[in-house]
Amino acid sequence: MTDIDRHHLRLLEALLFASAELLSERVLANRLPEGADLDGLLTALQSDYAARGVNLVKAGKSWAFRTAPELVQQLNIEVDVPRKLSRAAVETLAIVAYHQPVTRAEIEEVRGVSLSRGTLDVLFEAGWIKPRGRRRTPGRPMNWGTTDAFLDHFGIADVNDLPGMEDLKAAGLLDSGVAISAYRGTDDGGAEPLDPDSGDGDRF
Amino acid sequence: MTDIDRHHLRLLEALLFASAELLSERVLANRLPEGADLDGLLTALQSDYAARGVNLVKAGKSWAFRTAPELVQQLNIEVDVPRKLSRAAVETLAIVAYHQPVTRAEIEEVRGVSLSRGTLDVLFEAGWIKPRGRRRTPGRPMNWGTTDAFLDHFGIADVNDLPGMEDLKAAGLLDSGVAISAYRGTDDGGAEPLDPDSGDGDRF
Amino acid sequence: MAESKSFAGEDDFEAPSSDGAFIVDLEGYEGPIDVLLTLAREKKIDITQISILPLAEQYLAFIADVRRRDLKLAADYLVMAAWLTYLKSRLLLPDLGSAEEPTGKEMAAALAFQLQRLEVMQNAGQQLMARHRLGHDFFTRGAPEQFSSVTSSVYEVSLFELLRVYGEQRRRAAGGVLHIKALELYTVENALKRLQTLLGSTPDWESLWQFLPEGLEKGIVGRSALASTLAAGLELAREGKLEIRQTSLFGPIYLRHRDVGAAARSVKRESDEA
Repeated sequence: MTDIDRHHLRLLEALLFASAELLSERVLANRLPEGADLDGLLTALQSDYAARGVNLVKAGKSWAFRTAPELVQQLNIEVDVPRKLSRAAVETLAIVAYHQPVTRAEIEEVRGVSLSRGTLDVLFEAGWIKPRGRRRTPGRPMNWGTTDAFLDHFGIADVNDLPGMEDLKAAGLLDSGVAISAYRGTDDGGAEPLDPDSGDGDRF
Repeated sequence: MTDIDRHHLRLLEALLFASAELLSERVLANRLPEGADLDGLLTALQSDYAARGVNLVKAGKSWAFRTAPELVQQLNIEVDVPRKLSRAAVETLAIVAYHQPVTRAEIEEVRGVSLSRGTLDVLFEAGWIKPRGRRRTPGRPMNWGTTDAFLDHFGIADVNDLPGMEDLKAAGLLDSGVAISAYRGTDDGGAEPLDPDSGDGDRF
Repeated sequence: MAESKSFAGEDDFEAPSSDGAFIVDLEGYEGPIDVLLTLAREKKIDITQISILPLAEQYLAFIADVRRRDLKLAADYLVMAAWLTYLKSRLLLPDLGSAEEPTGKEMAAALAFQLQRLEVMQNAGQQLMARHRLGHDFFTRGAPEQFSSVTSSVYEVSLFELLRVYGEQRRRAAGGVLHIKALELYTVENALKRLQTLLGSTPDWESLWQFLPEGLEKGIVGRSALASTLAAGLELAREGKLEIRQTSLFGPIYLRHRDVGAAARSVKRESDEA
């Protein structure tokens, strides 16, 4: 490592150490002198701190120093009592995380029930999910995805590192697959007094 | 250094990192497991960080991590606490984002109150809005629109990716009893000029 | 910011009683698929295999039980019941080989897929909540130092805040308008008044169109006026105050006054009351 690199490393370290918030790679690149090898510096810094009480963690395209999770029991730091997330919100968060980008209608299809008002917005307010542009399909529905703050909060470096992601993908459980909605059209509804197609036909 | 010492060092490091204030030696001694050699640990930690971007500094009988002084200048560190944008400014910003290009008079019309001096200035200085030419109407009023810095700050790829009215409603951000507007589909034609969603036909 | 907005995991998901007696309480469920999933777990029914039939029966029994107790049931649950009934019939009847209708096997596979997908997501959600969490298990820098222009602005506003404020602003702006807009629709009360007033001066058959208010815009408001006027006409006909005639299907509708005296009295009473 050259002296210049070492100097860049110190600058990067100071930047990250001073911030409580995540810093995106774009912001870091802007702050470092031109020609600094950000990727290399981040990797070096991360390994410098790997065994320390404070670690450099990655969350998507952002980075931050965080205390090492395994120390928590002995730190006696006052912790927040997390607000309780509703079951619907937990499920929705998981669906957004694993299926992103995902539309509201798709979330509803996976859960098999319509999303009540406030479920998405509580996650949005927490800064865990955000709009991710529109789908290029009829109706141009809004896509939702998770944020770097979500990854940071749960200590995940990258969306692909979500637990079980690989397996779920391989098992085809993250595809839209053939859901029962595919077999709704033929339903003649003779069995039940209630017309199964009353209301939104695209529930399932 | 023994493993126990190393563990104590990590705890000390995490404590100092996570603390909002200087930590006195007395507090540190209380927080560390019994038998920890505080003086030795502090000396070791200080020397670990001596050449880094962040230093462990002592003030009287208290300790804290601080950015290395020679880097402070290069990094342009300010003690400023980020300011809150006034509600009027946030509202104005949102209106510019959704209705752009939009004139001052139109913003006032949407908000229903006149815009106080300085509201547009604040947004302009923050780099979020900019003039977008003049309207070809009497008085040739100035049009305003959002900037790329605006998109950056809010993490949006394109202005058209802002959630539409239906999305806001679905996310619980806009509740309203949908009245006649919900049934307008077939006969509107006369979209209001300030309708943020005019243009993308994804509303109904 | 992140630590003040953190949430606890929901580790106490409502579970059915372990002794096998299914407690009918829809509050605990997140829709029909969730009920099916709970039933499958409860009865150790393998959803990946095609042992869907007993599951369908369980669900139908569950729904019947809920309905027997006269609990209000969301349409979703009934839709699922109808679907499962259909699935049952497809599973029990021999495959007719018709391309039109899905085989029971296909339907069961689709259901199994959906159950499995939801189960996986429910587990993933719980796993997420059980992770080390920022502000709870690990921490940010306690004494951050601020860099100028590290972030692109000195102002703190989140996208959520921006959208929430805009939503509120629109709602405020729309508050009165919605009310006024609702009144744009031509009400049956209006039509009744208008019809009663006009009928006195029209002893001969007149087209329904003649009774519509003038200067109506096209579209929904116009249609509402037409519908309201027809409804008002039917109401008055029921009261014996006018006659309605339509000679052919979709043909024009004509109204005629029936009893001049009665109509006049009615108009008078109306104005007395007003």
